[in-house]
Amino acid sequence: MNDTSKIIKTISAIMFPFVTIYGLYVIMHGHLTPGGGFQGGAIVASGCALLVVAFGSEAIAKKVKESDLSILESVGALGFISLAFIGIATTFFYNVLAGRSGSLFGTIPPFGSNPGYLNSGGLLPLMNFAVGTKVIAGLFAIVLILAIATRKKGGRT
Amino acid sequence: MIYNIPYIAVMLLILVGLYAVIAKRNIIKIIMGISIIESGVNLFLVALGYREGGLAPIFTNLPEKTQIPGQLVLPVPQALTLTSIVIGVAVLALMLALAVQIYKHYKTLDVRSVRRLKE
Amino acid sequence: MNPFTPITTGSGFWNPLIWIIAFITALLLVYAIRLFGNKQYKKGSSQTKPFLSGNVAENNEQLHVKGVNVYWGFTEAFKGYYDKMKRIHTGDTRDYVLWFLIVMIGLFFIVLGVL
Amino acid sequence: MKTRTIVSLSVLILLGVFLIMSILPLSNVLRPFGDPENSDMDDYIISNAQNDTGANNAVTSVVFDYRGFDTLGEATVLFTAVAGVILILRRYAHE
Amino acid sequence: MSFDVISHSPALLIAIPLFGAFFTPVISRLHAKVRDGFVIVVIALTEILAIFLAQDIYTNGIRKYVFGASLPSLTRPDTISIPVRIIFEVDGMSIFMVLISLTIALVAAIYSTSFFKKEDGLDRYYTLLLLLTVGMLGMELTGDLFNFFVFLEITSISSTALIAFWIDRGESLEAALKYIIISSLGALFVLMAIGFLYGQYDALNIAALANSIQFTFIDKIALVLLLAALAMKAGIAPMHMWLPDAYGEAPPSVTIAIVAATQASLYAVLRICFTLYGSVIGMSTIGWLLIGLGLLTIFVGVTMALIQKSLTRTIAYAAVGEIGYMIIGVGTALAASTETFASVALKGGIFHIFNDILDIGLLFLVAGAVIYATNERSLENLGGLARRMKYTTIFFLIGLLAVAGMPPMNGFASKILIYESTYQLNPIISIIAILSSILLLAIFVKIFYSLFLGPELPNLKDVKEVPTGMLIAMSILAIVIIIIGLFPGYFIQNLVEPAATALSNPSNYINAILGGA
Repeated sequence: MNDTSKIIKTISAIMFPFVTIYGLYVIMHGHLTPGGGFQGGAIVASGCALLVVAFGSEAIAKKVKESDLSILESVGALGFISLAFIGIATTFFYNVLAGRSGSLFGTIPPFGSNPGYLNSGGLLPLMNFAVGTKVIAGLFAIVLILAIATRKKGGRT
Repeated sequence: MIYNIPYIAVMLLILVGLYAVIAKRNIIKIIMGISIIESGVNLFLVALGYREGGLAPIFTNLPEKTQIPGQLVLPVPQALTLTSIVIGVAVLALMLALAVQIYKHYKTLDVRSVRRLKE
Repeated sequence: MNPFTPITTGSGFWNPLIWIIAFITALLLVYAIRLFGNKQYKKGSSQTKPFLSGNVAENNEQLHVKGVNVYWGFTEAFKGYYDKMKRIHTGDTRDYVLWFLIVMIGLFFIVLGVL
Repeated sequence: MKTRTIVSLSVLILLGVFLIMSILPLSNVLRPFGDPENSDMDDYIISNAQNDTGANNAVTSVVFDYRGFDTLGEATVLFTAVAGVILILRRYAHE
Repeated sequence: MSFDVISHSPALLIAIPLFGAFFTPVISRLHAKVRDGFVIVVIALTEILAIFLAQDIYTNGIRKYVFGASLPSLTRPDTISIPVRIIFEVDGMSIFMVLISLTIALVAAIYSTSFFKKEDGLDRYYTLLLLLTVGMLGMELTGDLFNFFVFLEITSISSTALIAFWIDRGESLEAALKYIIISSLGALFVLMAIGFLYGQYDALNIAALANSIQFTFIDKIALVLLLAALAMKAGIAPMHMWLPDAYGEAPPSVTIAIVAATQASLYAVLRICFTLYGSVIGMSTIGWLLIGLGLLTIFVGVTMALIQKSLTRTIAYAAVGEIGYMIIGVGTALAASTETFASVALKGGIFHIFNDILDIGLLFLVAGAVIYATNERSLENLGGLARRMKYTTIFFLIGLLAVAGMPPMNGFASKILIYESTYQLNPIISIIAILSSILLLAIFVKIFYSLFLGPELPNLKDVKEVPTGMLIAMSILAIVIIIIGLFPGYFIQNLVEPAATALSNPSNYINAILGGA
């Protein structure tokens, strides 16, 4: 079934870590630079899609179970909604961490242009991570399942 | 008039997409048509928020003399577009999954044959 | 609050309680009339058999008129209308979209023209 | 089939006319491109985003703070789509 | 700071089922029974919360919830006149719809637990059912246009996946594809209209938009786009064609949830006509437009129901017809905005939303019971089921009388309000409505006859009554139908009246957001 050449496989295998790290960078710096959980998650998921294209869906499906992906997605979604729940004492989605200097991500950056401080943004970076996890798992699951479903000739309906 | 060219492009994109939806017979092409309409609408949203000569509303390493808020483009349309893109991906994935299954059952993707339900 | 409040419609009212009382009265009346004629009903005679234009019914299952055929006369009378409706309901996805767009254009004409 | 073509064409043309109409006379109605007149909400967000949310990226602060609930909805949409795709293609998912 | 549940309940109404939906894939790993119980408990909990919130709203007025603000009621910062954050605004109409949706979702969940036995993919099914509930609730609670669009998409995506649940039937997949194509197209037009409105007023909040709207050319275009798309999603003729496909092919437990989702779209139509454009719209034109569409819907739905060969599809066309009744009720209220009977018509229309979903829902559940017992949905192959399925027969009889508007069922109570008020506007409307109702009775008598009466058919000798869970779900609906039928005045005063008041006074809705923090 899988008939991609050795070059494609090797290059994809080399590229994959870089793509993943770039995606994680975009997720992590979502509150400072263009990007965020969705964008970074999509980058990582496209790296995974690259692997699916290069190595074939069956080989990937042996390594990664769809059910594990959906659990991971649930975890990301639950993390996001829990982060939203943290503020419920004030309101749902209230950003509790922002403005508490000393706490994690608590710093308020100076108004206007600044070089960007990683330790700012309150709950936003955490939410970016939760959404990133969710998007990676979700998009990868979609790509994987569509790849398996379209690959199989004849197949059961 | 000349300043409205992005909006005209939006409307043309929507019309092209609608043409694909009503005139094409292949289900995949219809799905592509919907994707094109969606791109048009997203472009419309982004175009609404543009300020001439504006910069991205991100303060990291912004040039020092930028007027705030007068010289930054509007952030809300961008956030809306982001949401709408993700929704578009979700709809697209679902439609493609349905197309795959329909092909297994009907052995065709011609929309004129996929009509067991009528009257 | 009184749960038995009637609905007033501006030109009349509706109270289910009164209706139920009237219904039970009518039911009793019907039962009385039925009792009245029950004496002449003879079991086992041809009175109890279904009448099928004089034909003999062979077995019970054939007596069942299928749901599809119940209003045959009605659909036959409105054949022209139903043929048209069947032609409109093509089942083609693109036609669904077309109808949507046609209604939208109609609304454009009405709303932009009149309001 | 002939009527269908005529109807589709006229629908497309009419809709095109209406949509183009909606943006041509709009120099005083809709924002002309690149010159939004009415931008109170966005100006407020740009000026206060850093202070309210502590994030440098105003778009991120809109996405996750001011309109965070939309993002929850968006995450839900993706979750729904994944669940839907797995449901529809479930015969392949478990192999 | 003490935690006040009621003041947070608009958010919790979304958060609890959403949390449940995210948790369902995890909890499904334990046991199927645990999962079923979990889903029912989550929906029941939400419903209890909604009832408390409803009581609060009926006594204290509109309740609003600002996401992420430092106070739930702090609608806008001091320096700006437009709300910046997303606001949930719950008034009498919203909570009325929320109660309907949650009741139906609960019934659907109870029914599903015994309806599905051998099918796989049930984990996803329950997740999507909860998500569908979330979508409906969000559409009904939100006070923000873009947020409304997001929930609209959640609703349509989850309904699509649920319609296609029986993936071994090509027809289900076909219906799902048609539904997603047409509904995503509609949603895109809604998004475009939101863009038009945002571009002019730089606001997304419904109350803020309603306050500053001027009915310019662009506003009219946005109105057309919104009305057309949402009317299509509500199933108004001649854009109803997706509806029989979807209703007829989805599993019946899903169908009733989708009926509720359709009515959430209808709610959006009402919200747009009465609140968003409430102060500027030329009421009577839109009113007559709705009356015309409503009459067409009734006529097409009822006449097409007569010639259907499939049980579920017949009920689906009847559902199309029933939507028409609500539309003419509401249309009459708009067309005769100053007359006294306008409020009667509005009450009738709103009351009929509730009654319709109960009646049509009960009929769909009975159809599901028939499909469960016989594995057959064509009217040609069914007959004599009353001998084997006593309770189901009784439930069908109740649903039949209710949907045809026979006294003393609930359908009559709302239909009489619609008939009498439309008669005062124009007698012809009322006459067509009554005639169609009679035709509806004829259709269901036909189904009753061909399904339950007559001799036992040879292929249906070993049919058994359906399991208890399904009977419980059907009996909930049947009991509610009879109670509403017997005490309609009570329900109108306590549920419908606040909803009608909320709709006909858009200024209250606006002032709750803009009139001071």
